[in-house]
Amino acid sequence: MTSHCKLSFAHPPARPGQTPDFSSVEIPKAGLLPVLPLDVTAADCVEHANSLIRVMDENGEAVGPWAEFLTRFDVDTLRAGLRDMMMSRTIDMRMMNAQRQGKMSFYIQGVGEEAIACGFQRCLKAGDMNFPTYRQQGLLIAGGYPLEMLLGQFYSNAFDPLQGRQLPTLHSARDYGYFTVSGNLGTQYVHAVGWAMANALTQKDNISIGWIGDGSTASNDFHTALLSASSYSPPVILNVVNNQWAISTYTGVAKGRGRTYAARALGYGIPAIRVDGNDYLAVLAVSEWATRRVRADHGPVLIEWYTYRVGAHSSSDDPSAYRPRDEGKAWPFGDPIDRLKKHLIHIGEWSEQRHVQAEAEVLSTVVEVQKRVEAAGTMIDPKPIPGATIFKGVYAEMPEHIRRQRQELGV
Amino acid sequence: MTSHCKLSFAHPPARPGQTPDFSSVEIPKAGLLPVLPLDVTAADCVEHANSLIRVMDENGEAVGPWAEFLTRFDVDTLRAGLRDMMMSRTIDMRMMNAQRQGKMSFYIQGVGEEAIACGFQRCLKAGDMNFPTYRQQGLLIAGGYPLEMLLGQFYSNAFDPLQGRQLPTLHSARDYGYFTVSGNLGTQYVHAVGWAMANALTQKDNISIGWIGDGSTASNDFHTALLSASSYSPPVILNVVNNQWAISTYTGVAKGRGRTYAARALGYGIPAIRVDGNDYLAVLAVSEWATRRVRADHGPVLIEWYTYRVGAHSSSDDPSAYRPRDEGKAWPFGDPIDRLKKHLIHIGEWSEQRHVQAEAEVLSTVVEVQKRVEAAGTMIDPKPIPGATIFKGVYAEMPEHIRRQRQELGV
Amino acid sequence: MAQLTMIEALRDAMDVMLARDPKVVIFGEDVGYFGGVFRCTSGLQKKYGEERVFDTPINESAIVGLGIGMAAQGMKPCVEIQFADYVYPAYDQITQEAARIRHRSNEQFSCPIVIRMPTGGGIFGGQTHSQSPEALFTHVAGLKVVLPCTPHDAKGLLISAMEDPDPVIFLEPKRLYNGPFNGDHKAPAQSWKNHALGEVPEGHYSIPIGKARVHREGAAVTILTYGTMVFVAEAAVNSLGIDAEIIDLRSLLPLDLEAIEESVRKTGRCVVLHEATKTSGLAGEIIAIVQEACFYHLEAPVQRVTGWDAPYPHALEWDYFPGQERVSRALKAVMEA
Amino acid sequence: MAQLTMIEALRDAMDVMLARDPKVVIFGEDVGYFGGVFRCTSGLQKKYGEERVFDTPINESAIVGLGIGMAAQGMKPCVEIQFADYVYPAYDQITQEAARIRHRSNEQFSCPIVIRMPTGGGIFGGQTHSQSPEALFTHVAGLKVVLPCTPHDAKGLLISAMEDPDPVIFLEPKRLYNGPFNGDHKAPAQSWKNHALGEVPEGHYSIPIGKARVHREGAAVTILTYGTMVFVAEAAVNSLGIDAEIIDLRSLLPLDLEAIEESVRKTGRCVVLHEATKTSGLAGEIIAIVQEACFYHLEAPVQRVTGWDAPYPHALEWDYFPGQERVSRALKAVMEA
Ligand SMILES: Cc1ncc(C[n+]2csc(CCOP(=O)(O)OP(=O)(O)O)c2C)c(N)n1
Ligand SMILES: Cc1ncc(C[n+]2csc(CCOP(=O)(O)OP(=O)(O)O)c2C)c(N)n1
Ligand SMILES: [Mg+2]
Ligand SMILES: [Mg+2]
Repeated sequence: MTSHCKLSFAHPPARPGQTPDFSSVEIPKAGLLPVLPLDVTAADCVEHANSLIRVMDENGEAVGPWAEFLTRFDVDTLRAGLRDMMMSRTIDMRMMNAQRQGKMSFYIQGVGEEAIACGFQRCLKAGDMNFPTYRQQGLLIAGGYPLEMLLGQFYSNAFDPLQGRQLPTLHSARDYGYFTVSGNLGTQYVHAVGWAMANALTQKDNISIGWIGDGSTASNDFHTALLSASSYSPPVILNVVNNQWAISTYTGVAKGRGRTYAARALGYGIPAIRVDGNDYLAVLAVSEWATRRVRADHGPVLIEWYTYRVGAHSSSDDPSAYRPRDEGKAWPFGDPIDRLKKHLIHIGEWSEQRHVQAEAEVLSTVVEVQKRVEAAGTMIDPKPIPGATIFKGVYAEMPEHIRRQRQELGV
Repeated sequence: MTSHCKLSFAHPPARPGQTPDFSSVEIPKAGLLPVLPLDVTAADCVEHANSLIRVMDENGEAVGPWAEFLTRFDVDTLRAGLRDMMMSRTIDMRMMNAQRQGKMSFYIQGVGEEAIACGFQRCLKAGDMNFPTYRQQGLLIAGGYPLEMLLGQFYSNAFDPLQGRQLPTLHSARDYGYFTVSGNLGTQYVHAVGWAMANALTQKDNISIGWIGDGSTASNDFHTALLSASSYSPPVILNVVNNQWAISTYTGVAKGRGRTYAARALGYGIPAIRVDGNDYLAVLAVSEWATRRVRADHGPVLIEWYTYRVGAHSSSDDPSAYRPRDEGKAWPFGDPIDRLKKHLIHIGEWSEQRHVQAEAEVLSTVVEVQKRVEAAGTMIDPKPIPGATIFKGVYAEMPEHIRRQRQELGV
Repeated sequence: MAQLTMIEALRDAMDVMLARDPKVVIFGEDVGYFGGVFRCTSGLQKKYGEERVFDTPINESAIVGLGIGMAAQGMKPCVEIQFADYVYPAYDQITQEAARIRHRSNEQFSCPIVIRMPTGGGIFGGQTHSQSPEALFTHVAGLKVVLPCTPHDAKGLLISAMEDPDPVIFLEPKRLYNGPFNGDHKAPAQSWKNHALGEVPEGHYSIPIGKARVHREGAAVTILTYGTMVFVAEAAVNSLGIDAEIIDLRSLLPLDLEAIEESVRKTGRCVVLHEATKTSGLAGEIIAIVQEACFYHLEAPVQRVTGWDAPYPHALEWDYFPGQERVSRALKAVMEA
Repeated sequence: MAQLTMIEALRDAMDVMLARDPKVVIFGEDVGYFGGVFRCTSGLQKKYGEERVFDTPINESAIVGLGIGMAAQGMKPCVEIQFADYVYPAYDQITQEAARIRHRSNEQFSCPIVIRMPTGGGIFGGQTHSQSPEALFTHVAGLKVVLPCTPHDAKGLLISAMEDPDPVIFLEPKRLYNGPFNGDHKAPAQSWKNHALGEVPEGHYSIPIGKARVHREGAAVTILTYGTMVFVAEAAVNSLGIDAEIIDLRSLLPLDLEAIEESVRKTGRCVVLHEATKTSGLAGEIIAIVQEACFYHLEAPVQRVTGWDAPYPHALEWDYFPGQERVSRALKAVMEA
């Protein structure tokens, strides 16, 4: 044994200039995996943590036992879901543009991942609390958050409920079950567990939901949250959105030798499953199952949503420097909007024509709100929020030293 | 679903006043589990991560396939191992006494766990580096660390290689492969991985070994270390000493719904096994296997050593406040010294008489060193180290502001 | 009034609050069944049940992070970090989350958590049981930081902290847990049981955060300090026979600016004392405030006596601890300048 | 000499060191293939291979903790934290481990790690891309902390840091990455490419840690500052037409005590500037030093101009940033006192 050891480094299947290559991605057929009992234990979901729950097949048909969880949802809900996703994407497109025009400092889009947040939100009820990242805006859109407030936050103007305190997409909307988003990755995952513990301890009949990206599962908070959820078993759903990338870093770096992110939870004794996140029906079905489980006090569950980040990481990022330009198009699980549309057409509840019309409606809604909100100020033409707001809310009551500073600022 | 959720809290099987109860501990027969290939993957050691490797049976006989790894060790090594453990225990007894007499501020014993550190050390070679906690003193004893230095550290006198900087049992012994022990739990586990990466990157033919307690697996560093080991696959062994307690906290609190600590590693894609830590032969065999694996560049491995903390957590602790007074005696896996003694007698290489004699020898060695070291100062009768040493080594070169402080101290 | 040790006073505060407010929960390492390594929470789990007082895994960022989630959802967690030296894994959660949730959410969410931790040296704890990290928290807007030095204040301030709408770092000078300590480690240990400041009212009372306490009135020099150093200062002043005013700051963020400024304007001389490492310690901030507000009243440079810029050494504890001798030297220097 | 931006200068320093010393390794989030979100390490992986320059998972305590292990085993890791705002998960490893390994092991082990991170505001980054946490490191004995404000110093100091036997926190004022910035965000952006301080020698050179740089000589007042504020101070001084001495501290721990004391003794007036939050900021320490060493030379109270005690607000950045106006006001106050 005289030769030394060599480190291993994870690499994406393709780099710029190369052909996108998803040949190593396993694509289980839709409808194959059995439904798990609501009180499933970690030991009994090894397969579900390593494979992929899929409900919609190539023809747009809902197949297999998980489809049973769709019965709660009527076709209007599905059409609303389609509209949520279109709205989310339209806002992303318009805002990326506005950002490029210098009207806002920064923007983060969620293109390609719309099914997850939009679908999941449909299974929540009033009083449930999400602990999202910057990329779960779909929760707000599907949750009926007023677009004025959503856009106001991007433009940091009078419409902004946070009065310019936070970067665009770092929303906070307590009344819509959306915890104040932190720029520090991971931290919210533990808060979700603590909030759920509070719900249990104060006899509140609500659940909480942690959200985290694949890259951020590497954070200490991911461990902390799983550990705490494992120790106390509060009513919390822990979502991992695996979109293959963490800025420029391939998901393999965070995954290491592990097979899936879901499997990581099993070691903590937390049941975990893996879902095709581009399949709106699978999202609905599994979210329904998971919320039922957790509400019934069977303890935490982790869901890995398997998807692909089609857009740049943020408006500051240029992914063509680290991955093939058209990798998103090659994603073998398709586009969530296209797929749901196909399903609705397949079941005779939608048409190409209605789709075009819906697109136009969504666009005109967004354009109208955008105009109205932009009139209240953009970064090009700011309508300043008073400087004194800097000091508001540092504490509930302003202490003397901050009062003096406010005075020094002259406001 | 109107009833709310209830949190769960882990409880030890028995509390003070109750009868010790280990009925829920599974006790697999010795020799049952097959040997794993050196390049085993996480997926292929699920059983080994959930069961327990045992080599010595009730009669003191080495049984089963893991015994094959003992062939490297002759009977002298086993007798040396017995002596290491006796030495470790004798030092613990004497030092606990010295602490009670006020001769040192604090002491941490390892009674009951001697087989693990003492046995493991026998499989290391020069240049390997342990990253221990305060409870792995056995590594130094089995590694031939001069007793003067070991005891000097307890008494913070002229014999102390650390010149009074550190609490007793927080040793540092680079030349003996013993990294400077931190009082902050967990941190060393990551260092072990980084050190192993350095070994690989600079073509050093050595391994490193992380040590952590069951309670401290809850620390973020545990996750960080597993994650990093999983990402880069350096030559590192990650040891978890599960002695059932973290001060007053039952191991169930850190384990939560997880089944074993070993199983936690599987989620990271790191192979893991579980071993009867009170079975010196099992310790030797598995340590030999693990060091071979890692030296052969098959990547990291985690070992959960299953044992029981017989003594108080430290000289500041009184376990009778939180567990049955005689719980240690009820530990179903017995005492490591008794068991190895039994084995040696069973194979005709030891006797009760020789044992009594060895005990006397060990004691007189310790007493002699203790006298000599105590003569250089104890807390009752300190021989002061110069105050100026406070400032030595804060930096390689003393900056001006510290020079001024040293001057102010007047030394 | 009862005579209590500081430990008993702290326990009493938690007892009072657990009884008054069902939203109060207490957790941390070993605080549940066992009652904490310093026994501060002893008996509370038995009295209030496991849902109110419980043990946590050894993960300080979990302790704080869970507390933040609970606090945001309306509970009042009072958590223990076993030693201040172990708070750093929670530093991200404390400084980036607890401290900022109210502000960044424009007050949609808040974070009324209390984070208790024993601090300071004097028990031969070495570098990982002796730290005084207050300055690492006083630099963080959104936090409050308090450090009582008597049983009476400990109870009253802990109740205030638990009723505060914002996160409070509650530092407990462990060397004072059982009695006052004047820096002379060779003298017999004193107890709170026969000390005026060990008198602790029963039931609910509170001491406002943000207000200093005049430990000793005087006109010749102002000593600004807190924690164990209050008693070291007192002993030095008594042995020198100086008419010093000793101000126990006790609230380190926010500081009681009025009390500081008024006293130094009166005396014209000032010494600042703390056990923590000197460079970038809280004394720097206090001196900056003093020189800004009282420049024209100062008759001598403000002196500071602090711990050295080095880890707290186990065996050389008394060379590190800023004892009476160093305090006296500084007092003389500032009086003679 | 080449004209480089600060980013290019930093990259150049790493390039020089990677070439000179096989023990140098560089890692952090996105620093490998992509070359870092600020492109500081761009091209280095390609040039030196993946074993020398690599990506890490998003875990700052892993980045630092692995670096500590490597450094203790003789390597020279230079790691990147993507923004200073994200260093807190590594705070335990930095302050309890890196800073103390040499001391606690009585020099058996050491920890020559460099931890680079972009700091400061001015890019509309909001509260999690704008922080200036230097005081949270300058309080920790065993660390060194540097913060260059020119391409020339950036390269020379980074080389020094990478050759230093002890851990160095290397703060990079991100607003100066591409050019100097005088605080006037409405003015056209300046570039280092046509700036005297953008001249960077080729190859290896170093600038000693612990030595300040006189940015502008003067006799009327001393401005002690660092980073972006150096240029803000310069602009304010120029517009006021004051004969100020501007000292770019650049080494924040250890501070250049002689340079500070000498200048203030000469001018008798002093203003301290930084972008970080005021309370318990580094200005407090500097003022304490100044008043102690120069008390009898001071003709006016030392003024400080700093960021406010609040999170850095995204949209109100320019109300938060201590710009020329506030600096001028302080200068006038200290000159007129
Ligand atoms: C603690 C911390 N470290 C680093 C960053 C910088 N950062 C912002 S987003 C990001 C990538 C996150 O990737 P992932 O978790 O996969 O989420 P995604 O962006 O793909 O939704 C990084 C590294 C941060 N915000 N916080
Ligand atoms: C970060 C940190 N938190 C808390 C402590 C206090 N502490 C010291 S030992 C200990 C228990 C450790 O238990 P375990 O890891 O099981 O090791 P064992 O003592 O059983 O060997 C605790 C909580 C510490 N030293 N460091
Ligand atoms: Mg991602
Ligand atoms: Mg243990």
